[in-house]
Amino acid sequence: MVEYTSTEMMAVCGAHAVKDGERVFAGTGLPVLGAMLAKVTHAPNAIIIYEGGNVDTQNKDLALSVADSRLGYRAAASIGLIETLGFLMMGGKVDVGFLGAAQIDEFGNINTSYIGDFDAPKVRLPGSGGGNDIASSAGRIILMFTHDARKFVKKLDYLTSPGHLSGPGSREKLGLIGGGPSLVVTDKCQMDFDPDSKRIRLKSVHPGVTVDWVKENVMFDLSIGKDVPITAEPTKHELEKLRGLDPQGIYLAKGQK
Amino acid sequence: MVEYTSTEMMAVCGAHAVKDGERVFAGTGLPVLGAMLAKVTHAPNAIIIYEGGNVDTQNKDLALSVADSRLGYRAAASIGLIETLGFLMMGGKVDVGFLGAAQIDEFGNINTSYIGDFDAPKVRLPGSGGGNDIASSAGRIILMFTHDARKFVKKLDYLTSPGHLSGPGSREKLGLIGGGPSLVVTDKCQMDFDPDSKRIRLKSVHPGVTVDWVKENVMFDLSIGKDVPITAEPTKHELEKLRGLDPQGIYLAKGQK
Amino acid sequence: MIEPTVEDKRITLEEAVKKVHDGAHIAWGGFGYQRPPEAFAMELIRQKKRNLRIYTCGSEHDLDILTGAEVCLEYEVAFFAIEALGLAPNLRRRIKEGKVKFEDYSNLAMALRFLGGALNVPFMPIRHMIGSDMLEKTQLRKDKAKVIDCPFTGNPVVLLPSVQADFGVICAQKADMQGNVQLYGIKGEDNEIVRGSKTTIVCAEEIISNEEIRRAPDLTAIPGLYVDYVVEVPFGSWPMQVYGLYDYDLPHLQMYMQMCKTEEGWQEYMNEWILDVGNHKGLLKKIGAKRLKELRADPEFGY
Amino acid sequence: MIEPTVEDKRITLEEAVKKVHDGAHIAWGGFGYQRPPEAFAMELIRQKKRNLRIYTCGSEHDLDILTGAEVCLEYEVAFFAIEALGLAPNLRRRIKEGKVKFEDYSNLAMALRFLGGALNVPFMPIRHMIGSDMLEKTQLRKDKAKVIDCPFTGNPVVLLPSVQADFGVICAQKADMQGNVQLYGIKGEDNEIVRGSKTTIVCAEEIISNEEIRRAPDLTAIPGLYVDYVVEVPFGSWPMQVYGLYDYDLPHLQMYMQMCKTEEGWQEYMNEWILDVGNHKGLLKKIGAKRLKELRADPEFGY
Repeated sequence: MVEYTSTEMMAVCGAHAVKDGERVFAGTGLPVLGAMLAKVTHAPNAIIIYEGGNVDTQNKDLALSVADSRLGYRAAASIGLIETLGFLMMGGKVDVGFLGAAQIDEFGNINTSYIGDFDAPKVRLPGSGGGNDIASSAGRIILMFTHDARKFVKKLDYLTSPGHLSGPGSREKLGLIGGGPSLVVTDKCQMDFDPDSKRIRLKSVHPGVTVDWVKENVMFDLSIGKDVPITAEPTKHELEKLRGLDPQGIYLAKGQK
Repeated sequence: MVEYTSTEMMAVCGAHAVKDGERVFAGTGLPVLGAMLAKVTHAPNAIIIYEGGNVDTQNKDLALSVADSRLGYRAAASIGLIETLGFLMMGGKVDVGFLGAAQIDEFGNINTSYIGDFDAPKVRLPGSGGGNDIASSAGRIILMFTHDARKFVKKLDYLTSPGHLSGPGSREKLGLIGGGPSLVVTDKCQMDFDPDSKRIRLKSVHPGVTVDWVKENVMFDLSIGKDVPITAEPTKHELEKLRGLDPQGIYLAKGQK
Repeated sequence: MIEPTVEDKRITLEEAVKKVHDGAHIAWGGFGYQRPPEAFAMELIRQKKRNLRIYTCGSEHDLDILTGAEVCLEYEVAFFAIEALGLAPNLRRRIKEGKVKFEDYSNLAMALRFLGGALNVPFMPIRHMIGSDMLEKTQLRKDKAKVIDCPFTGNPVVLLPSVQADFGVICAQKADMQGNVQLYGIKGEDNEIVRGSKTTIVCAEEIISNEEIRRAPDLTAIPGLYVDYVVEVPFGSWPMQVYGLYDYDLPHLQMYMQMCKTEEGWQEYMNEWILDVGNHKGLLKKIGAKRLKELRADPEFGY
Repeated sequence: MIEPTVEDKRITLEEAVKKVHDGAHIAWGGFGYQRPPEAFAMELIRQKKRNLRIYTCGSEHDLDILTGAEVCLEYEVAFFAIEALGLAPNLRRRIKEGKVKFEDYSNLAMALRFLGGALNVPFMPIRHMIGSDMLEKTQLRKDKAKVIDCPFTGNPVVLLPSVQADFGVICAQKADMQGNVQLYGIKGEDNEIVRGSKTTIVCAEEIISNEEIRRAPDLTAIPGLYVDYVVEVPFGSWPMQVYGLYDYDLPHLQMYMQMCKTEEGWQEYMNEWILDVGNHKGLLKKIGAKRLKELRADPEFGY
């Protein structure tokens, strides 16, 4: 049996969600590990774009920032934000965007701005950054964050980036061209969205996690099917490749075994 | 006495209208000769910009086109139209623009598009090109063309580029940031605009040209002062420099002695 | 540690032009004498395309031959003439015949319309064109431009409809087979055209390796992500010029101006220089290696 | 045949910062870890500037020290944190104290606001931000954004007010004394910031000759026409990075995160690393030649 951490599991789930030849917009951290892993395993023709301006990158070393010089190494082009978030993203030329979240609601709407009251917030989070842009226009969105009940809320403290808003048709009405969230990856489970109701639902639980645990750790009614499968474990080949991408354990060191 | 052609006279008048340190937007032909002449005589710090994308040029050879490769030689930057006509021109960063015209009216409005009826024109002229952009936003406009009565019309067949429109205040009302036409140079005379009425008026006649001749060769009532001076002749130094700029006589060969 | 994979988007000029359907709208690259898609225009004529509509800032000999051959008779443009040499002779005749329709914009207006298309927003604001007849007089579009009161300042602002043409066609000095493009010298409106068009075709003077692209990402004007097809076409802008590579063929242009004074002269020109040569290779053979060598740029000057 | 003349726009960092008046609005260059105006921020602190408002897409340590020192407490931004390391510690405290006000936009929204400023149009359209709380919730502006029905399509479009700040401040790898700028690696929103600001200051790692600029016009990202002042500041983005020249100083950033957990720790950091060193030269001396050498980029990789 292979040994792996919860963080490695997340990265591998992220990688599986990328198809060969897709254009992928990845933030730093786990998303880029997932996208890079896809590229060295089943999706060699995936094209990775970073919002700072590096396009179609082949970086050798892992980056701390979406603007990291490491991402300029062997990039096809080094341009700017109007290029990446404007011409490419708003132009409808990106298939998949990876995002994190501090809170999401049952329609996959995202808060990365404020915890508490807007006028006297308990915590000011990083803000939208390119998140709202990516959530608005990427073909589909993959959300990745560690599982915590307080993140799955009935009502967001602040809606930074649009998920499926109030349900079917609401994105289209506002002219948003992206497809919205399609997958949520945590260290405990994967969730997707019902194509009809656009509501989040449990897709699979990671080995060792129960459906009940997930149910208890989501603050809204989670749609759960009869037979929830267990997430496939990372293969030995995937783990080797993944660890090769982060030999110093910058991101991978964080997970639990 | 120095010998010079009517075309040389026009180029020198154009040069005199450029002050040192100004940012000059020049079309090909006489305007660029005028701007270049200014730069090698009294205005060494004039900065010349061509709409194709070359900025702050120091070209060695004369260009046929505003996009001519010759203009790229030792340019400070080679960019594009959004740069030159957008960021620089509409951005309000250009002091002087040179334009030609097929027709102008008494407020200096310009036609470079159609002669005759718009729906069945006798002649389709080149169109606006960057003319409308330059006329809208340059600090002031210098118009240069050979004198022909049919060019000074009471009513334009088509208004391509705004002069002073219908008089004082009409540019401001539309939000145009440029100052509009300030000088007209022909091979017969110079005209400027009354600061109060914004109407064209005779400024000087070139040596050998009478005020009456000009009056007869303008199809509207031209404002003429009591004592119309005679345009100063080009100096020997100016002519030497000018001929050095166009040694093959590409533009200068056209004028009459 | 990531294996490079390079998609091959190269096709021939004939194949590229075959993709353009009759009635297609084309955003047309190059500016004035610089990098116009001349070889592409000539192949459009050979393949007898019809009813095209072309969007561009300003173009010259290339558009005039398309007008003469009646390949394209609808233009949304800012400038149409042969700079320094005179009015476009075929256009002049076709206008008299009542065959050509124009939608006139300024150069900046066209460039902003391409920028709006690239950004995928429906319009772009401009402070120009207002006060001119261009706003009101229209031949092709119901929605040429709209003037609104700015919701921030209260002042009038002109909104221009963005352009997302069926095809975007440009010429470039260098591209790799994946469509990463290096442009040298002025860029005109080509960067915006490629980013905003539905299908994009790059005619490259030279195909370079993906390695060469990746060694200098700062030189990539257009990432391959925007490019559908790459066509290797040396001297693809002849008789016009390409900065750094070759100069315009002034005697040829002067001959063109002379011949096209009459319809017969134009027909003769078209037969001799476009149809009878068969294809672009045949054209280069007709021009002759000696003449092409004379036109080659001095690397120090770029022309 | 035309004599080159080169205006000298160079001033010292102290002089440049002196030009910034209390209450000034500044468009702030750099993006994330890349080319932020760190030395400029530190000098703003030394000169005890107050009541600034900063406009930028995303910035990190530089904004956090300005917030800690209460030089700037008003931000129109998209992102404010220390990527990969955590939330911005001084910001966190100042927010709790109720001292900071934000106007939140997305990254593209801020970049387009700068583009609108550069084009000198009052607004820019965007298809993003709609449906989010960013449109409605506001702390600084009455006119944060407007939603109109597109006069061409009938669909809703968000209009963003353009930014033309009093000052635009960026860091660059190379500039000549006339202000012609070469940028290497990602450009973030710097090109737009410089073109749209009323007074612009470029902090250049290296001053190169006008000759070098004119030998490669294709490499000029920003013509000197837009630039008012040029300041030579080697390691001007330390402890962040400049592509091609030096890497970020990760241990320093980690120490910063640690120290700034408390107000006392921040005060200590400010005294030690910003005030007591006296000026940028003093800072470089404190960091030490050995450490600076370690941070120098490998030319093959750029970091």
